[in-house]
Amino acid sequence: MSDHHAPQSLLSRVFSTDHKVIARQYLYLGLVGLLVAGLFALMIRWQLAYPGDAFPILGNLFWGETNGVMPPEFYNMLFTMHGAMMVFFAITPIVIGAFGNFAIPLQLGADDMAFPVVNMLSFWVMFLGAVIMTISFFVPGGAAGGGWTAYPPLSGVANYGVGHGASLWLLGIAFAGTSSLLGAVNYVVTTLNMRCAGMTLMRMPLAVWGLFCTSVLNLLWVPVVAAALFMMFMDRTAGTAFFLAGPGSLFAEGGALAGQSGGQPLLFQHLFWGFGHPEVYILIFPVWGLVGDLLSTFSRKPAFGYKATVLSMITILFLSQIVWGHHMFTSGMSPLLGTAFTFLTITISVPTAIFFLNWLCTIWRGSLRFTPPMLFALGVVFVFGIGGLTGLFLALQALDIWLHDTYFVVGHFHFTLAASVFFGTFAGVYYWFPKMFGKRMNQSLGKWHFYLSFVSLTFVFFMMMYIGATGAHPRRIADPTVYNFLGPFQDANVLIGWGAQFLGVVQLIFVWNFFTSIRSGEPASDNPWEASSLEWVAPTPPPHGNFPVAPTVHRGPHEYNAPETGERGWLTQAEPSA
Amino acid sequence: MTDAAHPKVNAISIFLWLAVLTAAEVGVVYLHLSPVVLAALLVGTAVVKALLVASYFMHLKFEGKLILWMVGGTMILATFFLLMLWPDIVGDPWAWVMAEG
Amino acid sequence: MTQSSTYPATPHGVLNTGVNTGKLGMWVFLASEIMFFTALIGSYIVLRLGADSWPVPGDYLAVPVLAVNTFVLITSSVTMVKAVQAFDAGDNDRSARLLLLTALLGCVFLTIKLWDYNHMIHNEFKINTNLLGSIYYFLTGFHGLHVLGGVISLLVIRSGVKSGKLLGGQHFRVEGVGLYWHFVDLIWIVLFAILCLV
Amino acid sequence: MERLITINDAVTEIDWIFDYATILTSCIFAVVLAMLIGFAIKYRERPGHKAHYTRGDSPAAVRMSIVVAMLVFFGVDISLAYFDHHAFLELYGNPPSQDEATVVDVFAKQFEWNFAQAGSDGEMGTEDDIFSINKLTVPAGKPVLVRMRSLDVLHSFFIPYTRGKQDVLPGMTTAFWFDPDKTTAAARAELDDPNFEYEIACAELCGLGHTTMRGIMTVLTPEEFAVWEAEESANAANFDMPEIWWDWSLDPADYAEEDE
Repeated sequence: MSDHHAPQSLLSRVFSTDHKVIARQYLYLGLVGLLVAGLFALMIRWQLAYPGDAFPILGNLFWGETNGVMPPEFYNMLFTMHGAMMVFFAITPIVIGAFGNFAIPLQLGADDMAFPVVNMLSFWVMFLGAVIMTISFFVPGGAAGGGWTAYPPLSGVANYGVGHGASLWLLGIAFAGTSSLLGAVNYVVTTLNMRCAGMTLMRMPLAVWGLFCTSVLNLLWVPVVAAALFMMFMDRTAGTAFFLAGPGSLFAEGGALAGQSGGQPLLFQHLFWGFGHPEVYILIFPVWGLVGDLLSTFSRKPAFGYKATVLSMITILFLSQIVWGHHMFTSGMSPLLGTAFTFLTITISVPTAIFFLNWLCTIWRGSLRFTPPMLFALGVVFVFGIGGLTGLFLALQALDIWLHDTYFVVGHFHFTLAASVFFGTFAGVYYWFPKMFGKRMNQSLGKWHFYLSFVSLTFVFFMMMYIGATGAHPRRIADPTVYNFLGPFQDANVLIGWGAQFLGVVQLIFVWNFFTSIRSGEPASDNPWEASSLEWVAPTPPPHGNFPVAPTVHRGPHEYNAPETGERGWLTQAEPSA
Repeated sequence: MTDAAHPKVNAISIFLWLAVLTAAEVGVVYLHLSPVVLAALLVGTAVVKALLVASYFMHLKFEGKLILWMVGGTMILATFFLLMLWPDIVGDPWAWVMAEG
Repeated sequence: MTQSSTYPATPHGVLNTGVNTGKLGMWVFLASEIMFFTALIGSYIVLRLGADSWPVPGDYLAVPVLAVNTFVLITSSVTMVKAVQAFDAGDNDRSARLLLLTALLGCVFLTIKLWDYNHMIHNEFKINTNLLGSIYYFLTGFHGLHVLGGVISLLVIRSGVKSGKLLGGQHFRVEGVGLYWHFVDLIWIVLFAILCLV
Repeated sequence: MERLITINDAVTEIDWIFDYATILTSCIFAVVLAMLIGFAIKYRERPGHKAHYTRGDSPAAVRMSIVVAMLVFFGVDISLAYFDHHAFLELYGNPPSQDEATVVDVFAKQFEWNFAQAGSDGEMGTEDDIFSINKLTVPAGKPVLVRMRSLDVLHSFFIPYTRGKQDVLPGMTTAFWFDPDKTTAAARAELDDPNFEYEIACAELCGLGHTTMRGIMTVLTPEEFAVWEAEESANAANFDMPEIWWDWSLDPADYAEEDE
């Protein structure tokens, strides 16, 4: 362990093993990823709103030969990188990397992660992945263009129209996966073994429970997708054919797959979605935990049914690993399996309903403080309500055969994944900013940021679901005007386009607020939100080693307005009752 | 440390068992049995050897419930995952439609 | 012994679960490795049973060489167990010697494998000749990488044991690298039986 | 904008399930929204109002959770799954047999649909087979069985009016079937849009031309179809596509043994 009192050399500061420094590094990487992937989203929506016309600025910059009109392979690259960078290089670094690294040791009363060096490695492997992804843009043929799901044979063969960037893309995602794996080992062992005196499993804040479930899923399923990605990398470069199939003529001399012998494309889909569905739960679990904590903290009353919420989370932890087939109802998977996966998938709505009900009962008869974290937490309750309920449509086999690969699916997962995790990210940043940076963010700017984002985001994603369900608007098409049956829905695309641009501009409020507060926000007290979990017991910003005096925990994480708290109405977990 | 010092594991006897089983495996291959019987025998010996290494060399026999549950749970999850792969990759999921004659 | 810590207040390793933090970490990592090799070996099993025809491995692979390799890896497992027992008994020098022997056996395994690779590539059995080739090179390649990782960590731990620098905190590392090494041996046992013989 | 028309009445069951699920989830969401907004307003922080301390682990709370869980599971999940499974069996449960259906062999390639139909002799693989690109003509009244394979990448055969789609894979024959009852002319009359066409789209990303993989399906009355078929198979276009129809077994018997 590095010596703490000697002046820290630049190297030990950059490659620091302090979980708080690593949390900030993840936060910055994640925000950059969020910004870049967000820009891609704006470009996608602009292209769909005005498919035929020249693209405003980039048009004559890049595509002189088609006088400014965006070529379809660039559009494919746009939504591929939008999806991949959002999932692996924006949400994962912030929600799991930054919040996990910052909150777990502090909320458990530990001094650092179980394996600090492995923790540092996990960030720099993710950074390496990000570098590889950036390089993949400038490789001949451009970045990957086969969708973030990279189905073979399109993404599995070099000359099927997807650029050489796809090989680098596979490595970039494999690196990001390895980084999540290293982080997950750390989170699980720290949560199990590094809790301070008195901190039993049932006294841990819900955020730590969420991150624990995330890490278990990461641990088990990231290696599976890493194996699939390496196999596809070999298909693209070394001439193997794990996932490539086709007629004999293809494999004969001169054929596109000359010299290879057939594998099965469905195998990749099973391996990918075997990881894919747990992945979407990996991204939402920390937000579920955080929202449970925030609703309780800002309603000044304990989380309703703590044990029931934890039990539902663990049930979902198991169920989420056996339902991946609902992504593949129309993919050639046998209909018998489809029916089995339908019945498995609908059972997930029961534990989800339970902890969702507990959220609502938490704010029932509370005394609500509408600070930005609370507003974003309530926002998550709203958008995840819509997202969760629309998931029921897609779990059903016959209905999914109609709705699959339409904008209804895009609307659904943007509600559950983009909207809920987007609000969860900002709830966490606004909540932990005082403790992380020692300064307060401007609260009214935070509220404006919430209201404007909430309105535009709900409008944009709801419209997506509308055109998907009513007009069967296929997904991932560059120019909707090709099909006559989409004619009446083109002005809906224009509305969504402008809504998305507005949503993008509104985020500048946060960027401004974030950076000005870091430089010149007024100093924050140790416990600005009067919360009771252990990170608010540590000084602001917490020194290396976090707690000058080892905390001992006396009560559950949300004992607000308990009889023992007397007049002040709250006691931190570490304060013995009077 | 609350971890009890590990009871003495007789490494040599375990090694002998492993060596004998490996020799048997290689020997069985040259007996030209039917593929299914050969596969069953080989998978059987592989499982036995794996259990030997896991329980004695990796002290799984002397570990607490937490680690046993972790490893056991992962193995169950792995077998479930492969079984669900079976109908699509091993069988032809759409043959029943073509056979409608 | 609880891991002594250089941090001011909180003891680094408060053992809530009674399992040593390093051991828990290694077993959690091995759980993810199990899932990794499940994906690899599982894909092989499923692809093979789904394929119409499958070449007899005996024609392409040198089974006797692989059998020798299996013996090499099993003996390295034994020396590993002995090394851990020696370290527990406090005999650092003997443990360091045994760790070196295990690492050397690992290197022998790798050299035999590389020799086997280029022998096969020499007579036209490359990674893209057929699905058996792709799977064989891919699976044994990844296993080889894991063996290489094991050899490097063995040497690193050995230098720690030799110089007696292993503080209380890192006491578990010898057993940790032992667990990893036995796991890699276990995977080879499964691979040898399923891939090379049947 | 109301929903696209359907090609037959059986498929409207999918629309019915969608509406049923919409109503069900909207009711639940209305309750959730009422609770969310109501509690936010009623229990906002104001002087003299203190939060009510409850951990929510009283037997009453547990009972409520179980009741809600049962309500959600049986009321929503099982009812939706029941109707959905019923619709699935009815629409996709039993494929039409090849002799009583119009068999169409689709061969998807990067960025076009190749259709092949047995000519007037009803035998596939004879000279009078009808090949066409991006143009499918089928008789109304008889079920259509579409057997699909792809030469290169994944595609997805999607006719929005049949409320269904099916991916087309290289190396595996997938099938999709529907009953075209409404002819193109009838559809035009119903929508009084003279140049309405049943469009075929590709729903699985297949590369640069994924957007342009558009096909037209024309549904004729049986008589018109017979005339069309006779005329087409008379001068069967000498499509030089023999190499595409590689080892595609057309005889159901081959698939039969594989079955048991």
